[in-house]
Amino acid sequence: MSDAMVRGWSRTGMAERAAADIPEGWVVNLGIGLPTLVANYVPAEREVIFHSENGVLGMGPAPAPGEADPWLINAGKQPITLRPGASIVGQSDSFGIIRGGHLDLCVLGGYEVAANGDLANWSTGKPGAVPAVGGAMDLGAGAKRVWALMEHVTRDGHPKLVERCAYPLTALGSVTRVYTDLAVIDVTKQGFRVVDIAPGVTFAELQARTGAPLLTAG
Amino acid sequence: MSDAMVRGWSRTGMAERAAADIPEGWVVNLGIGLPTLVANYVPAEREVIFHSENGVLGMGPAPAPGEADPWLINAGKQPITLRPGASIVGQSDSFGIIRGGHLDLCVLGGYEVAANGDLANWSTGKPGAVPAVGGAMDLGAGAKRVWALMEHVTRDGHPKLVERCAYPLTALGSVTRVYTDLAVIDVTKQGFRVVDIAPGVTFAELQARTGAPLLTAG
Amino acid sequence: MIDKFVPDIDAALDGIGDGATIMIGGFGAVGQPHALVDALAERGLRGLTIIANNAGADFGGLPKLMERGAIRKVVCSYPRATPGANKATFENLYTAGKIELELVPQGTLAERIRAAGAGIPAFFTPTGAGTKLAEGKETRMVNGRLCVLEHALFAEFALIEAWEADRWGNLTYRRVGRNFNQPMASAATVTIALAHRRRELGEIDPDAVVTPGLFVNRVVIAEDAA
Amino acid sequence: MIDKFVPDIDAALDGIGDGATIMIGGFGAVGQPHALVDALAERGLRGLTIIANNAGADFGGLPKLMERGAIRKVVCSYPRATPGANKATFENLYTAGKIELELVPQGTLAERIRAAGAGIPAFFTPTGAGTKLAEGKETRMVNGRLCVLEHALFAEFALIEAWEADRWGNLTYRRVGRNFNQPMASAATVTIALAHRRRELGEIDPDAVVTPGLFVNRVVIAEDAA
Repeated sequence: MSDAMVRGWSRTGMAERAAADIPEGWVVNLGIGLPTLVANYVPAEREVIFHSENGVLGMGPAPAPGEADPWLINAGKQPITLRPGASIVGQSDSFGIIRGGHLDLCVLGGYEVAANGDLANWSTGKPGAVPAVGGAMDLGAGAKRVWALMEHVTRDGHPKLVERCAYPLTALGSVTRVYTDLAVIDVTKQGFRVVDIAPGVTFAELQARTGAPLLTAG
Repeated sequence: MSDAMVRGWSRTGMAERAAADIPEGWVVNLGIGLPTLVANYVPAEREVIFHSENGVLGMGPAPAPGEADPWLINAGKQPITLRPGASIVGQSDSFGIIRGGHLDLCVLGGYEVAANGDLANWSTGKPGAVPAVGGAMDLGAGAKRVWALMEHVTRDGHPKLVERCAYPLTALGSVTRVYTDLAVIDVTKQGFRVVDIAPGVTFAELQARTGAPLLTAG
Repeated sequence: MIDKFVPDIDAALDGIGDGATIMIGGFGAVGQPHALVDALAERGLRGLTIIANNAGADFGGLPKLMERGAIRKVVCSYPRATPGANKATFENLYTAGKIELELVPQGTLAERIRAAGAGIPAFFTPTGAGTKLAEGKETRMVNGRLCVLEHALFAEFALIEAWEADRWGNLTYRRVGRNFNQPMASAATVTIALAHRRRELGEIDPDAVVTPGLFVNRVVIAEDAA
Repeated sequence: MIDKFVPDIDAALDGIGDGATIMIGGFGAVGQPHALVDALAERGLRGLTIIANNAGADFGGLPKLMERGAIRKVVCSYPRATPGANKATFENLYTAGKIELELVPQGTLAERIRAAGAGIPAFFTPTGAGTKLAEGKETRMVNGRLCVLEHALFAEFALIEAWEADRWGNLTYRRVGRNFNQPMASAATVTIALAHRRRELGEIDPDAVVTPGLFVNRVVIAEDAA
């Protein structure tokens, strides 16, 4: 069986799949990149409060062209709008919200997630590269739930769900769930447990692309 | 020489004497009781920013009868007014201001002040009494300058400026200056040093009523 | 639709049981949610731990809670009646050994509550170092000053008073009514606000919100509300 | 009369010398006092330590300060250019070993700055525990979680951007322009604010002041001011 046959969800499909699991009322931080797309799949009538670590609660969609407020950006430095009910806090209060466990959810990208929930997503550890961490370690350590949203394997086919992270860690025992192009997988005390598999993907195919044993829901 | 002959400053005279040493621009916290009177002797045109630990910066004089705002009290639970330029902060921020060294001055009452600056002003240590500390320890430890404003001796004639405090301590090495009915005394690395003596009081009379050696300004 | 408004004070206090740890906002009588505390006193509770700056004062509903034997322990900075008042209930109970007291310097109390909300489990402070209130606590020199290690202070419930509130639970406070209400809102599992003005969502300027709604679980509008 | 307004940017930057430690507010380009940083770059300084969240970015005056060799060390969380920009000046200097970097998680950076302002010399935090950024730092279990001891971060100068200011130095911020400006204002010996609106004393509602004037030493009004 070749990799080409295992397609799973597209990138937007992954974002949509994660968005479906976010209930009304949650306070949610979306990481830069793919996780940001999740907001597009939460309908406006489902009230989810999006947090941005630079001090916003209640982010709305991107502004119409030419209507950006220069005083409103998100953590990815993109222009944003505010929803009715939004509020602004300073930087120490914003990370107090994160570290204090007041975010119901943070959705982050990941290089690797280990079966014990360890997260590696801030550094490839390449010597000479400029390290940059931003709020990743605070979010990884602080949110009530951390979902990793990432491809199931690397570009050259190596598993990103592993027994132990090889990349430098972002946070210990942090990730509670992983959304990939192939499956939705919970991190439990017993290890990875499959919650959902993308249409057309078999359990065997999934296990073959995963660096640690997969439990099934039963 | 009998005690009756040594009169020194009255209570309002002590407050006035301390007020004379507060320059424009200082941020000042006045303790409950006698220290509160100090504000009465700072003329309105000399802009001193009075802080109250329940979260006020820029307290003005007491309101006219019948004009009290129920949402404006000071740390002594008395009604207050706000000056133009006043601001309100929450409790953690208010004590951040205190502990962070942002008060130029705190004027506190005292049971005892030691020659090394130790302050005792929160508890007589009597067994069975309900202990209460309020913000005294934070103020004693946090303000840039701590002035003790108190009678020079106890009612039964014992010195309140001593070598070592006998009462439970409020803060270590805290007091920088003492204003009493008899003198103004700095706390220096060498011990107590007399800055000013009340009219009609001699140095010998002062030393006789002080529990540690007094240095003179020269 | 998120809607944190509850219809009445009974609904606001739902789930507070014997043995609960409860923060109560306010400094002096200002910012104390009197209607919530009064109603709490009618519930016949036992074994409560109350965290409140002026827990020994003679005003508000706390003396009633104490008289009825609802309170096992008080965490506060100033358990004493206002000058001139009658000897407070707290003092009688304390002298009789019927109530436990954890006395905390006011700023340390505020910072411990703030730390609980901000995910800081412990911190060093110079306040109280070398005094009786630091006895038994870990100390060390930090930046050349003797400091005490203090721990975050959590509660199951916080009863607070706000000025404005919207259905997301965003709050503003009025003047010194902000005091302990702001940090306490962040430090409890269930934060219950008594507010004086009901606002439509979006009516409070985002820059003016002091306590974002995510800290607040229930809002009840005071009967005096405009 | 207290009057913290200074006539121009030169007067605002007075006294900043070689080797100074300087905080610069902002997150991304928002809330960064560009006019102050640009003018700082013209002063021919050497050996500066800069504390700024996005110190490696390609926008604002910081790249110019770096190119001119003014900066010895940077303390920040994200020393990287915005995606799509040219390789940033910081990266070139860092790779060549010509600039020192202290990388701090963003929330720990904010909290260390807040701690400096609030008189908390050190605190425990779970952020970073077990990672490379905690190497060499004291750790311990607190409430069952591995935590790292972090220390207050002070500066001699803070350059911040505000929205409104009065002559006492009371400040408000506009939307996310609040970010690092709020904690930095409290953590420096000399805090210098670039403000966009000049207000008479008493014009800003006491409840709306975000940074009380006691934290601010000098205010200069931006040229775009209304």
